[in-house]
Amino acid sequence: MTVAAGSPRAGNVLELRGVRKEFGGVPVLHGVDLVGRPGEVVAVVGANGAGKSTLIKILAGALPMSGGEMWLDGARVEPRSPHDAHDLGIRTVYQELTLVPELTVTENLLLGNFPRRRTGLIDWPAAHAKAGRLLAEIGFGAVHPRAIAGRLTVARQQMVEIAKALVSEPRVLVLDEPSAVLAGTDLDSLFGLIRRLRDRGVLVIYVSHRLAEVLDLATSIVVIKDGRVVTTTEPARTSEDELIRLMAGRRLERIYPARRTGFGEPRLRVTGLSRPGEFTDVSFTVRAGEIVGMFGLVGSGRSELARCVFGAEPASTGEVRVGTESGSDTEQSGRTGATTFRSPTQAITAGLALVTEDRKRTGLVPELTVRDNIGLTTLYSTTRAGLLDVPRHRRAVDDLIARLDIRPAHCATMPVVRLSGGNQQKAVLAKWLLAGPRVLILDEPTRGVDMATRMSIYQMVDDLARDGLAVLLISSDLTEVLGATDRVLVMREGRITADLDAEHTTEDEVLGYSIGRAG
Amino acid sequence: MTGQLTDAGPEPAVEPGRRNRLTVAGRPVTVETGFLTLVVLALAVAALTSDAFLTQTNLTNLLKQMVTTGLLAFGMLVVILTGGIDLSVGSVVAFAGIVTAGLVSGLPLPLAMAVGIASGIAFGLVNGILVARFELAPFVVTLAALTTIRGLAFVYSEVPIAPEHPDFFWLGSAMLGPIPLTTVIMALVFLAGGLFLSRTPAGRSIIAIGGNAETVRLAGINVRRHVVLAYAISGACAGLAGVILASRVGIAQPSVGVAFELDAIAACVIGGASLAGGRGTARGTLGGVLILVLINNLLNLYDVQSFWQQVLKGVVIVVVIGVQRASRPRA
Amino acid sequence: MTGQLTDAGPEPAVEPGRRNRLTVAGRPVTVETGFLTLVVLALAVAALTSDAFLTQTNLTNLLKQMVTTGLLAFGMLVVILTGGIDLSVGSVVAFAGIVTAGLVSGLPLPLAMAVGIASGIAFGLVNGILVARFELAPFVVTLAALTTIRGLAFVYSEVPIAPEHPDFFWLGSAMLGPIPLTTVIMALVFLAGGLFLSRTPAGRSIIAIGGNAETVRLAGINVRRHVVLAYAISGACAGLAGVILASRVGIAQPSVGVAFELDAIAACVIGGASLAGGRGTARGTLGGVLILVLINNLLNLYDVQSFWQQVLKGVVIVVVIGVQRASRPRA
Amino acid sequence: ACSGDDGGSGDDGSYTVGVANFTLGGPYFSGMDKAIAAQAAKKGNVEIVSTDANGDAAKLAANVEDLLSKNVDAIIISGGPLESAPAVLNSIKAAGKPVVLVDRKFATGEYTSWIGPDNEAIGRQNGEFLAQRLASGGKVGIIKGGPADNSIGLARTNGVKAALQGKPGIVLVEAPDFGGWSSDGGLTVMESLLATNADLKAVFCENDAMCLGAQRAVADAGKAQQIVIAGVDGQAEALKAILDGTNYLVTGLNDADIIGSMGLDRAVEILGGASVDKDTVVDSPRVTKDNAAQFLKDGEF
Ligand SMILES: Nc1ncnc2c1ncn2[C@@H]1O[C@H](COP(=O)(O)OP(=O)(O)OP(=O)(O)O)[C@@H](O)[C@H]1O
Ligand SMILES: Nc1ncnc2c1ncn2[C@@H]1O[C@H](COP(=O)(O)OP(=O)(O)OP(=O)(O)O)[C@@H](O)[C@H]1O
Ligand SMILES: O[C@@H]1[C@H](O)[C@H](O)CO[C@H]1O
Ligand SMILES: [Mg+2]
Ligand SMILES: [Mg+2]
Repeated sequence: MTVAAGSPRAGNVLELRGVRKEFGGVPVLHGVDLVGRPGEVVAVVGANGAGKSTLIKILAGALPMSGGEMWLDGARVEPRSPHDAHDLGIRTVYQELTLVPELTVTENLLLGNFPRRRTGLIDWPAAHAKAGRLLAEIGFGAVHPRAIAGRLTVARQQMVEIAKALVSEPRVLVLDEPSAVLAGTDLDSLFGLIRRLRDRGVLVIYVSHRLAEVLDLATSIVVIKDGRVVTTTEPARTSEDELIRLMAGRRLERIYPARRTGFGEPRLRVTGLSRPGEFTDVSFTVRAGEIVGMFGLVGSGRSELARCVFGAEPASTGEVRVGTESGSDTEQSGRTGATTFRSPTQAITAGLALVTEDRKRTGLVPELTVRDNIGLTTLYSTTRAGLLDVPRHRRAVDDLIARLDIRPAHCATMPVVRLSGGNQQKAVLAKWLLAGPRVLILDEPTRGVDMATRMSIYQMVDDLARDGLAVLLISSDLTEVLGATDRVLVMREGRITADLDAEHTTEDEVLGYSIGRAG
Repeated sequence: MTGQLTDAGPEPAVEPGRRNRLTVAGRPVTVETGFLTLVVLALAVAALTSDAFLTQTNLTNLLKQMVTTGLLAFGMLVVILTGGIDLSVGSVVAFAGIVTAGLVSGLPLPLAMAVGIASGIAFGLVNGILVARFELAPFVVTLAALTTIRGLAFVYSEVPIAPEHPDFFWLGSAMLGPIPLTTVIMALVFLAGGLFLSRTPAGRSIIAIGGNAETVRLAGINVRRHVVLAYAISGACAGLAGVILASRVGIAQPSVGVAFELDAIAACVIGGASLAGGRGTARGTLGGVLILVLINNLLNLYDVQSFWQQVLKGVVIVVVIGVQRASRPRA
Repeated sequence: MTGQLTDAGPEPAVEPGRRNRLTVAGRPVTVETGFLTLVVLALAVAALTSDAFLTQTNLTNLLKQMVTTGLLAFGMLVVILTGGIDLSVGSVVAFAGIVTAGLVSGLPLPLAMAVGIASGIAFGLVNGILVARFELAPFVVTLAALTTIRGLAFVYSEVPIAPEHPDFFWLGSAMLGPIPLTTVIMALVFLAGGLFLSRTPAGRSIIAIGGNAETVRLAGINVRRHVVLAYAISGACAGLAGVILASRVGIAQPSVGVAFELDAIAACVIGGASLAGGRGTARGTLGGVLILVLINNLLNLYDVQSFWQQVLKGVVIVVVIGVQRASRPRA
Repeated sequence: ACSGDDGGSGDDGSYTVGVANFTLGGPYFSGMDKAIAAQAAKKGNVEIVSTDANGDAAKLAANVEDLLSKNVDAIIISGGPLESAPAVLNSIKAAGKPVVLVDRKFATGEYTSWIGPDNEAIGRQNGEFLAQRLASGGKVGIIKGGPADNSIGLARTNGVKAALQGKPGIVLVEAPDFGGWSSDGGLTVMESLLATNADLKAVFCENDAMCLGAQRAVADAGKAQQIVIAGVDGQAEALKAILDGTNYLVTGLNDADIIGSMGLDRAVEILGGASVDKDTVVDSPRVTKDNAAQFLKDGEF
């Protein structure tokens, strides 16, 4: 254990010294130092698996540290439980959502803090009012306090998570990738909120892979690589490029691969697809070799559309075709009168793949190993004499693990939940690549993925496109949509409002179509 | 996923784009209305097809026959809400009953009854601690408890005990007008219990734990204590049910209560509770109890032969939860 | 969401050091080794403290006594892996047995047995369809099935049927050297079943479904069909168990098999399966069966008085799952 | 030589007798188990190993196997409410041990000796009593123990029916549901029966435990004056109720004490090499207020 000499510097709310953490003997943090004063926003950046979330869980009292010290307001502390950390004024928004899905927003916010009547019973009207006020105050008024948390979109759930941390004003607010699932105005609300808290003297610890916002918000930036602090710097003294280089430990040339030209035949054709309450009369085509982006605000219906195209949910009218031969892969769906895939199985057989946006709920089987998760799509196609051809299966999967650089390197037999968030995302991607699709739909595929990995994902998608794959990339990240795609579809309130050439449009134009401003 | 249906509870907002599967006259059939319709329908059919149904004797029977299942079901609900299950309730019924009957000769009646109920609480605490503190699977812990407690009931007395004490019968047979006292007690348990679940922090925490225990822990709430509390409540209800049953029959038998847990669990689920935890209400559970008792009552009134009763009972239960399921919005 | 504190569901993202709680000589005790040690220890203690234990008669008895629970437990495991449960197995045992015994006089013995097993499969299919297609809670569906199928067994024959056919006894009493034929059959079921779970796409899919059904559905696997398959397998095992039991006792009774499901479930959990689905092995389950049978056998050999046997049985089960739990890495 | 009191003379003068109870979950059965043990204690040279199958036929088979592997000299099976277990009897036979059945005579399979009541006779005796009592006719309810597969209950009910059927004005109604041989079961079944048959004049239950529950239901319905009760077994509480002059009028003695102790004696006689009767029917005197006291004093259960 590192024994720090002397008391911490005056003025620091929080000081970490030589914090270490190991999991079953494997070190993940090797002595991290971090200092924060009131009114600061300390950004923590690093590649996937660098140890950011681990550090944050230690701060939150959710994980014990293996060594090192933590000082708060000049006193040595060691929160042993989230409860302790609460009492110390440390509030945390975790990377993974932690709401109680069956309960209302109000209850999720006020659990343990309900306003009560004199009888000791909970005063529900007061509770809803309090929750509503809180949400409005922090700029998340769009979230209804009486809504059932589990039925909200991921973005709205994230807002509730943030609001939960602010029920009583913290001294230290810790945010682990809060922006990963937000976009547009919601993102602005979040940034506004962080600035207000900062101005009120709260110390904000902020983890994000979106370096532009980090440079914009932070007062200081701590770069972590492989569990060590490589630099502590300030926005004014660094740049996005430098940060990426520091995180990755190598130079990274350009983020997006060069555009391809000369697309092939239409591979995915969606015509007049509707699903009441979600999207209306959606038509578009993706050609072989083409990467089509789809941008829209939260709740614009993109994910529902993707699920519907994929046969995970029925459409009421419309048609979905994969391949040039019309309808040969599709089947009339008697129930809805739409010519779409009736199940994901059908869609996959036709050559579709869908990387869903919520990896925890629809992307992974948490307790299964990484290998078993990735192998799910090919279980039935890798057999010999009716039995799973284990060596062949293993080889194919392990090859992908290596190609996508899923970390740690020996993760194949680890339960997938033990991977860092970004690596889990890569595992989901690997699963679909293994299926060998002809059309790949990616719903927010780089959410929570570090820049170096993003670049490798872009590169991989580009390679696949060059081999003739058709790609639909749904994203709330404007830069990504413009940089990584050939064409951009904009979706607003369940309708496609624009079809733009990615090379010749601007962020403003896309945003305009998405909020109904531009003509 | 429906939240709680309790009136005083935080009502979920109606969300666009989530259609209920059943609609009547354009209005969505909610779980509540779907379920209520079912109960009313069953009662109406019963009243129309059986002369005996609406007689006072029969209605009083219905009220009496709800008591044991009702008490057990409420306690079970609380445990189920945490995501657990309590298979030991039938054995606790036997133990509490026989201990009370055994003590009545030496102790004042209320004290003897208190000991019976306390024994239920004690068993509940042990179950709860094994589940919460030692993190053992509730199903197996309470299955083991079922065996052990049944054994203990027999160890206490192999033979039935019929206390001479005339007051011993009183609790089980007293009437408040046309309403049996025991039914009133059960109703009070449901009232207080409903309030507990919908309006107290402890109740809300129990529900939240069933939804996501880790979240509740991260919110700084002592999850273990609440889980132990839930099993203790179930134990208390089972103890009370045992004391009441012994008093009602006038004889306490160590063998009583076999498979009682199954009806209690069925009542909860019929009433809309989810065995995964986090969803269920006192009101719904009471409805579930009513439906179960009605099924038995009607099959008897129609003079359906015992085996066919069993065959039909199962079929009716499936139909009921089917209707229940269909009126819940799709996840 | 499972609000379990115990072994339910996906482990929380927040993971405090994954230390194994038990270590021996510095090496962590894994579930497998911890469990194996337990079984070996139990056998050693048994051998040392009871003269009767290591006699061939007794060992043969042990092998025989494993069969019913063993067969039911394997089927139960498959269902539990999907995240479901099958409470109806005891009733299926009764039904399959009585139908087989009833048909033996008219049909060739193997055909009669096939019909018995087929009836189990049919019930399993119904259970599976209700669970998978109509999305009803497995607990209640199979609880209703328990009631209905029991009723049907009585409807088929109110009275026990003891076939004259001498071959009827054969299956239940034939020996292959010192090993009962029925034990060999059970062992084959576990062997084939273990292979099915670990080496076939269907088996792996079933395990994955218990971990996260939606993910599996989106991966293009027909979840419903696999769930139905799981219940059908359980039905088949129960049917087979029923036929074997009838042959072993020499008579088929409609009342046989009450509460058999509980031992089967206990065996799975003792063997390391999670009732939330997604975790469990054929090998572990077989170990669980062995432990349960050993408990009964030893309590008998030690001449423990019946009610105390029950008391102890529950306690031992809790201790066993406690050891089991302790040797599993912390969530 | 047939007197069991001085004990059989085995090789070393002492025996171990295994008792296989199908269930101990009823006063009758645990009474039987105790009676066997008490008689063994009285003899001094007989050791008892008792097992309980908890109502599970497979476990009964297992228990018998365990007893055989402990090398007991003889086995007594108290098999109620099991109907039959031929393979179990076969395995005992294969081990060369004698088996004595008490109370329940198995329908199939070979046994050495059986001691039990004549259930049909008990039923008839009750029926005759009720026929006398209801000279002017009336409705008689019947509560059965169930489940259906049980010859004992059937015999008792058939006995009652045989005695009452055709008697002028007598109407028999069978409760559709079973009372499970227990007091709480008897109570619920009686409640339902009363809802459809308010005019009952008498009720017969296949055992006393159910009658005791039925008696409460009758009392709660305020019909204690209207309805009389007839049971079977001679359970202590029933004897008391009869003695106290309540509406519980009659039962047929089916004494587990007697049967149990005779069962043990029989096993010892067989071990001693005596030739014994295969079947022994134990008398089942009718118990009414007049003679109840006499049976109550030694009533163990
Ligand atoms: N419970 C655990 N057991 C074993 N290893 C773990 C556990 N939790 C995390 N790790 C490992 O610790 C390392 C750091 O993970 P952490 O989640 O802190 O990364 P991160 O920086 O937050 O990454 P990301 O940007 O992907 O969220 C990873 O290699 C991860 O696999
Ligand atoms: N907070 C909410 N409350 C109720 N319904 C909502 C909410 N948010 C979205 N919806 C409904 O869900 C539909 C589809 O949302 P979906 O998640 O598909 O949109 P999205 O464009 O993919 O958004 P995201 O960017 O969050 O992925 C919306 O059209 C809307 O009807
Ligand atoms: O003879 C006995 C008793 O009458 C008992 O009450 C029920 O089971 C029978 O076997
Ligand atoms: Mg992270
Ligand atoms: Mg989306």
